[in-house]
Parts: sequence; C-alpha cells; structure tokens
Amino acid sequence: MSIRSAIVRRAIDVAALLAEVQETANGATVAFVGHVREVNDGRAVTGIEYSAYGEMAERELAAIASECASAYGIAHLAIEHRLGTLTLGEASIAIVVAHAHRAPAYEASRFIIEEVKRRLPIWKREGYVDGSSEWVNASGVPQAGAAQEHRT
Amino acid sequence: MSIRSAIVRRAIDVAALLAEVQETANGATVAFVGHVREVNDGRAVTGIEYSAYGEMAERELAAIASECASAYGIAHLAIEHRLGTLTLGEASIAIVVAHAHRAPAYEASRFIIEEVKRRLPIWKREGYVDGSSEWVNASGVPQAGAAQEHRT
Amino acid sequence: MTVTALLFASYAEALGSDRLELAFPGSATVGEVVAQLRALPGGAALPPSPLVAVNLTYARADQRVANGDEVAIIPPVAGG
Amino acid sequence: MTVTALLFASYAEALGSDRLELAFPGSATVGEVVAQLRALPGGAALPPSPLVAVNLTYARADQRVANGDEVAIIPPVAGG
Repeated sequence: MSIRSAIVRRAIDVAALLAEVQETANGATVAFVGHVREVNDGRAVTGIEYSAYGEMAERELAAIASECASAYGIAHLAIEHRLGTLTLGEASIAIVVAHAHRAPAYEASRFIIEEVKRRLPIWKREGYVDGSSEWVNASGVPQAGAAQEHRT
Repeated sequence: MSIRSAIVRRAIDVAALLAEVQETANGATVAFVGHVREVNDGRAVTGIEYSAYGEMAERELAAIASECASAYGIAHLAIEHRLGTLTLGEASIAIVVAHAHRAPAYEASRFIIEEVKRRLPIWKREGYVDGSSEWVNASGVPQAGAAQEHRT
Repeated sequence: MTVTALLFASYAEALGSDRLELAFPGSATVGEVVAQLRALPGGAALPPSPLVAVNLTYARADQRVANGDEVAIIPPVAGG
Repeated sequence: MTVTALLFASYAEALGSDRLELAFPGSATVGEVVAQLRALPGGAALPPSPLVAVNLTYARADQRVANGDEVAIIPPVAGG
C-alpha cells in the first residue's frame, strides 16, 4: 500500500511518481498531468502563480486520495500539486494511479482530478502577455452550500 | 501536430513519450501504461512473450492513432507497444495523449487502449512459475464478423 | 470572543489583508463572521454566503464558532 | 492460383508452421482458404470463421482472394 499526496513548491517529477506506484501486482498505470497552457479564455498567458490555504489543501488532498483508495480499491497512488510561479508548459499537478486493471485506474484518476478542481483550496493568478494579471476562477466555482456536498 | 505510433522491441521510456507530446497549447496530458502483472486469472506469472503480425500491427496502430486524432481533436499523441519477452512489471504498452482540456485527453486515452485490445494483431504467451506457458486470450476475443465492425 | 479570519486570493486583495482578528460580544455563527467581514472596507467583494472552513474543515453558515477558531473564507477554488 | 497463408500464435503451433502456400484450381474466397487450412493436420484448431486479414486488411469470409495474396488467419488478439 502506497497512498501519498503532497503540496510542493518545486518542479514535479512525473517519472519519479510513475516509479513510486510501480508494483508487480498492477497491470495498469494511469497518469494525469496538468500544465500551464499558453492560452486561456482567448488570452495569451505567460505564467500562473498558484497559491493555497496550505494546511487545508494538504488535508483535503489527503482526503481525496484516501476516498479514492476506498472507492476504487487503489493501493498505489501518488499526487503532487505544485504552488508558486509556473511558466508555460510546467506541470501544476500530477496524479499517478496504479491498479491490477485499467478501468478502475482510469476512473480513479478522473475522480481525483475532478475532486481537486472542485474542492482543493488553491487559487491561481494568471499573467498575460500585456503585463496584466487576474485571479482565475477556473473550473468548479464552488457555490454556497458546496460544503455540504463535500461531506456526503 | 505530432501523432506517432510504433511497435518496438526494446524497453518503453514513458518519460520520453511524455516529453514528446509536451506542447504549451496543451493543458492536460494523460498517460496509460500497461505492465506485466504477477498474477493473471489466479496463476502466478513469471513473464510474457509478446508476438505480432508485425506489419499489420503497425498499420492498425497507426490507424487507431489517426482515428483517435480525428475523433477527439488530438494533435499530440505517442503510442508504443512492445514485443518480445517481458518480465514482471515491465511495460508492454504506453499511450500518451495531450490536449488543451482534460476530458478529451482521458477519453482519447481510453479509446486507444480499448481499440488496441480489440483489434491489434498481437498475441501473448504467459509463462507461469510452474514452468508451463500458455497463449492468453486476454480481453476482446474477436468474434467472426468482428472485421466488419472494425471498418464501420 | 475572538476568531481569526483567514482571507485568500481575491478576497485578501479586496480586504487588504490575509488575516484579521474579529471580536464578538457573545457567541457567533459562521454567517455572522462573514457579515462582519462584509461590513469592513472592501468587504463587499465577499459574497453573502461564501465557502467557509472552520479549523480546516468546510462548514455551514449556521455553524457556531468558538473563541480562537480559525475561520477561512474560501474564494472559488481553481486548483489542478 | 496460389495464396500465402500466414499463421500466428496458437494457430501456428497447431499447424506446425507460420506460413503455408496454398493452391486453388480456380478462384477462391477467404472462407475457402480457411476450409483448406482446416482440412490440414492440426487444422481443427482453427475455428470455422476465424478473423482473417487479406494483404493487411481485415476481410469478410466471402471476400475473393487473388493470386499472390497474403491471407493471415488472426487468432483472438491479446495486445495491450
């Protein structure tokens, strides 16, 4: 059993995460990597500054990992989410999940990224080529009342 | 645009494939790696010998890559399937797909592995700890008439 | 009774601080903490019912807070 | 007319060869090539309607084969 999640402030080494979940009981490994994209919402991006409610982000990420392990029978997974200033193409998150079979590996991987986007207290400020920057309200805008959903 | 597929007879370097699809237009990369698993159908496995109808396997794999690119709007993908004798834990296949967004990246990745299992003319002979070995009729047993399905 | 309000991202910018000590005469709920923040200069940037975590756990607006609690106001998240 | 039958994996083992030249007096279909293979020693290992590829493309049993065609009999695939 190797379930690990971390909020980091350095580059993410995806190959190291792949090696970490490698176990001969597993026939399938699925890795998801999120990167800083050059265009968002039609604007040319130069980089992203990720910030977090650090202590809670670590706790929520660990909770997501643990929920994933129970829900999909995953015994080997590694997640890292990076904070700080990232330039184009750099990985902001890597999720690596291994399982005996491919279907649970894919489903578990997707579960984690969707939960991360929905509930991890992390924010990003995008910098644009014109020198301006903005807080990005990326995917899951948490609504009032979202807290209850998280807990059920 | 970088769509590449190959049948190889050496170890698969997943990190190299990840680097290959890396492009700042992409915000999401999904990698699938299939490995030799220590137990299959309740029997302890020591290794697998993969063989193929090589010329056709290359052609079908390229067709799958190309169908995937059109169906999911994927401009960056790399697939390698390995042949020969593999020991426990070694990667038999790696599929790396990148896209601006995560949903198409996951769907494209899954499409490729399902098509590979369904129609790539590759066979495996599993070796077991008792010294015996057997041809494995893994996932998609092609039925008579499957040829038509492939083409529609 | 005093609680520590934590502010992040756009909320911290709007209120000009990422950490405020708030005093209440008696007991208070999460909603009352939010109301006090919204009454501050720049506080209108906070929605009436933002996502809130008390001591690292997401909490409802009617949850009671205690002296010394850490009440974090969570802007729309954008991780991943 | 002669075609080259290619055999793989369990089928090659059963027929003791991975490549056989088969002659037909006139024209022939994929199904007739299969039937001739099934009549050989060990040929019973082939199902009556296996998956077949003619010149690298999957083909139906009623497809006609031509002189020099490569007719591959594809056992249940197990890639990935």
